[in-house]
Amino acid sequence: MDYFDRFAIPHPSPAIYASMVAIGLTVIAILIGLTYFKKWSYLWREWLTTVDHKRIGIMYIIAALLMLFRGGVDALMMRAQTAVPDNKLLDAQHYNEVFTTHGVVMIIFMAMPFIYALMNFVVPLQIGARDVAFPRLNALSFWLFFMGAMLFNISFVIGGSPDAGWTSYFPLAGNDFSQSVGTNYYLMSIQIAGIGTLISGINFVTTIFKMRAPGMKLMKMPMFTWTALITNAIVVFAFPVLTVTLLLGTMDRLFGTHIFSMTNGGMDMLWANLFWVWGHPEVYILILPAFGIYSEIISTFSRRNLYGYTSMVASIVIISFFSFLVWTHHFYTMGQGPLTNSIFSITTMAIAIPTGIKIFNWLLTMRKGKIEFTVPMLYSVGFIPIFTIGGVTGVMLGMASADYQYHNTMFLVAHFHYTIIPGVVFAMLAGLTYWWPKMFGFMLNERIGKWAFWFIAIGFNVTFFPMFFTGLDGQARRMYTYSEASGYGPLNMLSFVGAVGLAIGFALIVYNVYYSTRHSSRNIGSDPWDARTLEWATQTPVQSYNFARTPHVDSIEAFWDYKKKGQPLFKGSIEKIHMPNNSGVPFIMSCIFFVWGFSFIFSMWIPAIITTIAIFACMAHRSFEKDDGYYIPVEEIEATEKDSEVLADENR
Amino acid sequence: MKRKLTLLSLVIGILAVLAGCEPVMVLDPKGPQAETISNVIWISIATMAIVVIAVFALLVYVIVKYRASKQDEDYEPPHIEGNPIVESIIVGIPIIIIIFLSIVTVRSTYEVEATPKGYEDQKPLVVYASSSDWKWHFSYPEENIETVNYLYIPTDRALEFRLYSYGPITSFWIPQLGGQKYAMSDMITTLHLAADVPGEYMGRNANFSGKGFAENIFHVEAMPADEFDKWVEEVRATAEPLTEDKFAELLEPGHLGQMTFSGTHLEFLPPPEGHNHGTKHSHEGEHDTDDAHGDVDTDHSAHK
Amino acid sequence: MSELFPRKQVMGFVFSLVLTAAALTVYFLDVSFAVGMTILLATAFIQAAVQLVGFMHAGESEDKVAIYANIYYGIAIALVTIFGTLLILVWDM
Amino acid sequence: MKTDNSLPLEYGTEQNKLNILGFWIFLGAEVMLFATLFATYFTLEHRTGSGPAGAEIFEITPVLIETILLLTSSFTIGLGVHAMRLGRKNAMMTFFAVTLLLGLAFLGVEIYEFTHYVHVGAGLQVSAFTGILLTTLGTHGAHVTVGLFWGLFIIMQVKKRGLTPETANKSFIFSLYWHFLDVVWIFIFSFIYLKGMM
Repeated sequence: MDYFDRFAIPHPSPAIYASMVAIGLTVIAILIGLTYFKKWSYLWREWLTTVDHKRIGIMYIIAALLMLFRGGVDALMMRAQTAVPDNKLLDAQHYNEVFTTHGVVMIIFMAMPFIYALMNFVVPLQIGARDVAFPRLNALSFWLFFMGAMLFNISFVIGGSPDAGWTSYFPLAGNDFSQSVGTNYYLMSIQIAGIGTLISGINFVTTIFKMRAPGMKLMKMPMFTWTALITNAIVVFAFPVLTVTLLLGTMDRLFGTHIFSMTNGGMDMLWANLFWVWGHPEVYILILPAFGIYSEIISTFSRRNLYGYTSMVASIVIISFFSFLVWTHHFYTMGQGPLTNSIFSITTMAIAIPTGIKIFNWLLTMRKGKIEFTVPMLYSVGFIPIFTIGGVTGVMLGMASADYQYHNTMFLVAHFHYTIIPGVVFAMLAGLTYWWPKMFGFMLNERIGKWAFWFIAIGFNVTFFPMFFTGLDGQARRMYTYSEASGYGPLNMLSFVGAVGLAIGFALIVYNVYYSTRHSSRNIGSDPWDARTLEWATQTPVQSYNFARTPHVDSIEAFWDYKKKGQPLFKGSIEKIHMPNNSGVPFIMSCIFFVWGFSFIFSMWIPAIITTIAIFACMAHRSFEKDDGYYIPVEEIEATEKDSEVLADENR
Repeated sequence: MKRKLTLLSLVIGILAVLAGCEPVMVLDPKGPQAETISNVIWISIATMAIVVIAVFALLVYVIVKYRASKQDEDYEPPHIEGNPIVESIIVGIPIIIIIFLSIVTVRSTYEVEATPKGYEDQKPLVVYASSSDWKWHFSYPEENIETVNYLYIPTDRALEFRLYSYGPITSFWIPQLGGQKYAMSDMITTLHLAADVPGEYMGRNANFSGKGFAENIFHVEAMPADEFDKWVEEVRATAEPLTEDKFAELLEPGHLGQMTFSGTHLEFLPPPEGHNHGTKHSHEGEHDTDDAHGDVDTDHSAHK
Repeated sequence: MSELFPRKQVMGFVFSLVLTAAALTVYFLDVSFAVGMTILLATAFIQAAVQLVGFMHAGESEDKVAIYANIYYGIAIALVTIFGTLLILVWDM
Repeated sequence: MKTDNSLPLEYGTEQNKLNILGFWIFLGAEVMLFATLFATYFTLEHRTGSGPAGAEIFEITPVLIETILLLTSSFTIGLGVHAMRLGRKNAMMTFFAVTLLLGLAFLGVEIYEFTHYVHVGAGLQVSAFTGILLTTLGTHGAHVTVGLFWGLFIIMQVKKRGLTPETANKSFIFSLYWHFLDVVWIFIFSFIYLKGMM
């Protein structure tokens, strides 16, 4: 029986038992539902084994939204606990677990899949490609991320969640101070998801370098594709650092090495250093695709071309390099000398320059435009002032001397939410609404969408603006409670009220999906927003081969010029199209990875060895496999395209 | 409509300040270091306000003037690639702002990392502040006394805190006297502070360190030098001595109230002086500090 | 492409051996730390370049620019990471 | 699949070109992986706790043998690719096999080296220095081990399927991997061993 004790929750509470039951019931309901409606083979054929970038993108969206709500519930619990002084809603241990999982889930399992969702769906369409460079690897990336996320989430019912913060600083996260398996979950699940992300990075860089439509030179790429390229380049060089950091952490926790320990020469500062060598570029991995999305949306709904295209490109390239030069600003107070701090202060503030260029370019794009306030545009316009506040407080935090006072306080918490929420969440909601018709063939309701936007925008400000003040008043972050005498009560209550507003906003988005699925018109043509880039030149819903004929590009806004100036876009006749076969291997291999991670978490060495061998067996299988894909014959393409052209013409 | 948002932020801001009724701690400095930082913060707020106002004004202008509902049905927005002059302005002005702020930052960073201005000529009071789960131990080597969870300091005298930890990384922070600094297990970090005004201040560990983190607070009292000396005398005369066993007991995880001892733990449990604790190699001069474990090396700051 | 004798490979191999021998001088001769490090940095990076260009044919395909950009970027970031880490944790601590 | 005959076989199809560029980008990621290990190693190099320092445990002979083995294997796989481009399947397979044998010998010496370290009290758990030393060497060694299996599979495929655009592509990519491991070893040799013994 002792063997099974390790799987028990170290700090049980009624809430956890209730969620265990809820999770169990949901799983059973899904299984029964799938069996009853005989959907198993559909699920396997069309989704679990798919290598189609569009379907993978949609699966990323579903996973990201699920995680958004998981992380959101964590957030609500935190704000509820700190709403009043000396609150007893959560105890310290539980609160520590909640803010740790909130951070990890939101960054690694919500923001990352969300950007990959949109990149997956949009990038190949925007560059006029049939798919990504390595479709099979793309499926593997998704499933590795998914299994990593699932592994992280079961920590909550088996063995206990991590409780050392999302930064997981050693020695607090070491065996001495964190005896439960929580941190093992952190290390293994992020490792698995991180490998998936690294593979995606390689995949997309190759795709964008090699698979652009004829004529689309680098400087004729749409801005979202540019940001995707740069983002993935950062991924390629930043994620190996995370891999090594997590590996070293795992060695310390499971194999007794002394890399980050307090004795035998170990160095706790090294974890902080390595973590942020990855961690800061990660911030730009999240924000750059958002910049790309805003560029597309602002340009579309201002009915103007993007102002200063060249300087926009230059600024993201500069940001990508600088993102690797600033990591020290996360620990100015660690004791290094003023020389180091001064150098990194200057590099940190310097990043504000290219970012500022982007803000002004968007404003100049709207100038002389004809601005339509659709939901995506509302998010984009709302992003500018909020992100500006986030940006300028970022410059303030970048000043080393002043950071000695901001560090570890609610001021910092306010700052990074002021950058990440408009920078990622707004962008993802904007992008989702914008590309939704391309994905699903109908539009989301504008009225509900606008209500949701206002709830989110106002709720967000009410939640996070007060934190600037409590931070300056000495409220440290990650405190599960505070005394009444401290005077933090009223402002924290205000934050809680704002958080409820945010929750209502997100609930409205869910309702909007439900409402629009039932009531929206399906007859929207292929280009409902009158947009400018190539993804709108295909038919809706997009066929598996994306483009019947490969587009030929002569300008930055080839599709716009095709619509307005009659510039030819599709040349030549329809030819047979080569497509990759579906494969179950990525899914199966990721399932093995799940067991592999689980075995390591609980130090179960026999299954760990077996699964390691099984993973390599999958790779060997792939090496020997002969898979040449298949061809779609011309007649079939012509049959599908006939309907679409009629539909497209009606709309123009 | 964006104005609504701006207005809202303003209203919240005003409310927040009113709710506080008194200035927030960081901007209510009681010592030279905190004052330096507070000035830097005000300079940065003022500078950044220019950026914020410029962006907000431009934004309001474009969304009011160029919204579709205000334009002709057949208005066709022009195609503009960009303009070198405009683009050099939006690059140039931020560069100037960043250069200005860089100068401010570098100067103030060197300032807060050194003995406070105006106190350079006097010998600082050295206090070893060490954290354990979840309390603070303050050792006064020269006075030969030690306290737990409270800190008495003389005003108008430079203070030199030597920080280290018996557990996870913590961060020693007295917002009204100056910035924070980490305390770690394998090396000592130094923090220079001073108090100008007598009074009671809040001090805390600002870096998350586990279950008892929220209550990891200490009480700071600054008093004139003669009162401080009197207190030291009194402690020496009345407090029980700190023994090795007693200290081991104090290190157990948990919370404690305020305690006072004569003698310090530095004698039997030397702090991790020197920069590379637990190493064999000897680089220029670090070796002597490594060996000086038994005694308190007050010249240590010279190494910084 | 059609020449039978692998001239490039043989030259690269000989060159590698020479560079390895040169690097070994820091072990067999009594050199100062600075001189030793200079020798090692020079021999290591030249050898890496020989492998990259001579053996790995980095510059032969149409994607030459992308490949070199990728390698240079990687090396630049790698050096920043290594020296930045040393600056923070060793030299300026 | 269309095959372009003006280029070497391994570049013959579009997918082949994608594979080669993709692998180069993967190698860029590997550069960062090893750079992080090196950064950690240099930081912890002198933090030996109560364990031995590098100079006390490193031995020049096995290290030199490993270096020569790996350098030679890098040469032979270069010859293998050369033979492949001349269309000489058997010569190519022989060179690949020799490469793998040299790799196997390298691994053998490395295993000897590891047991030696453990023997002289420099095991994984002794100090920060020994921990990161063995992790760094172990990561490289693991790469070589994976390479051995991979190379073996490729030889088998070439034997069975002949030199097609697909197998040539795989062989060429494997050669890139192997050369890269040699480059990493050069840095380990220079900055871990020689610097440590200097």
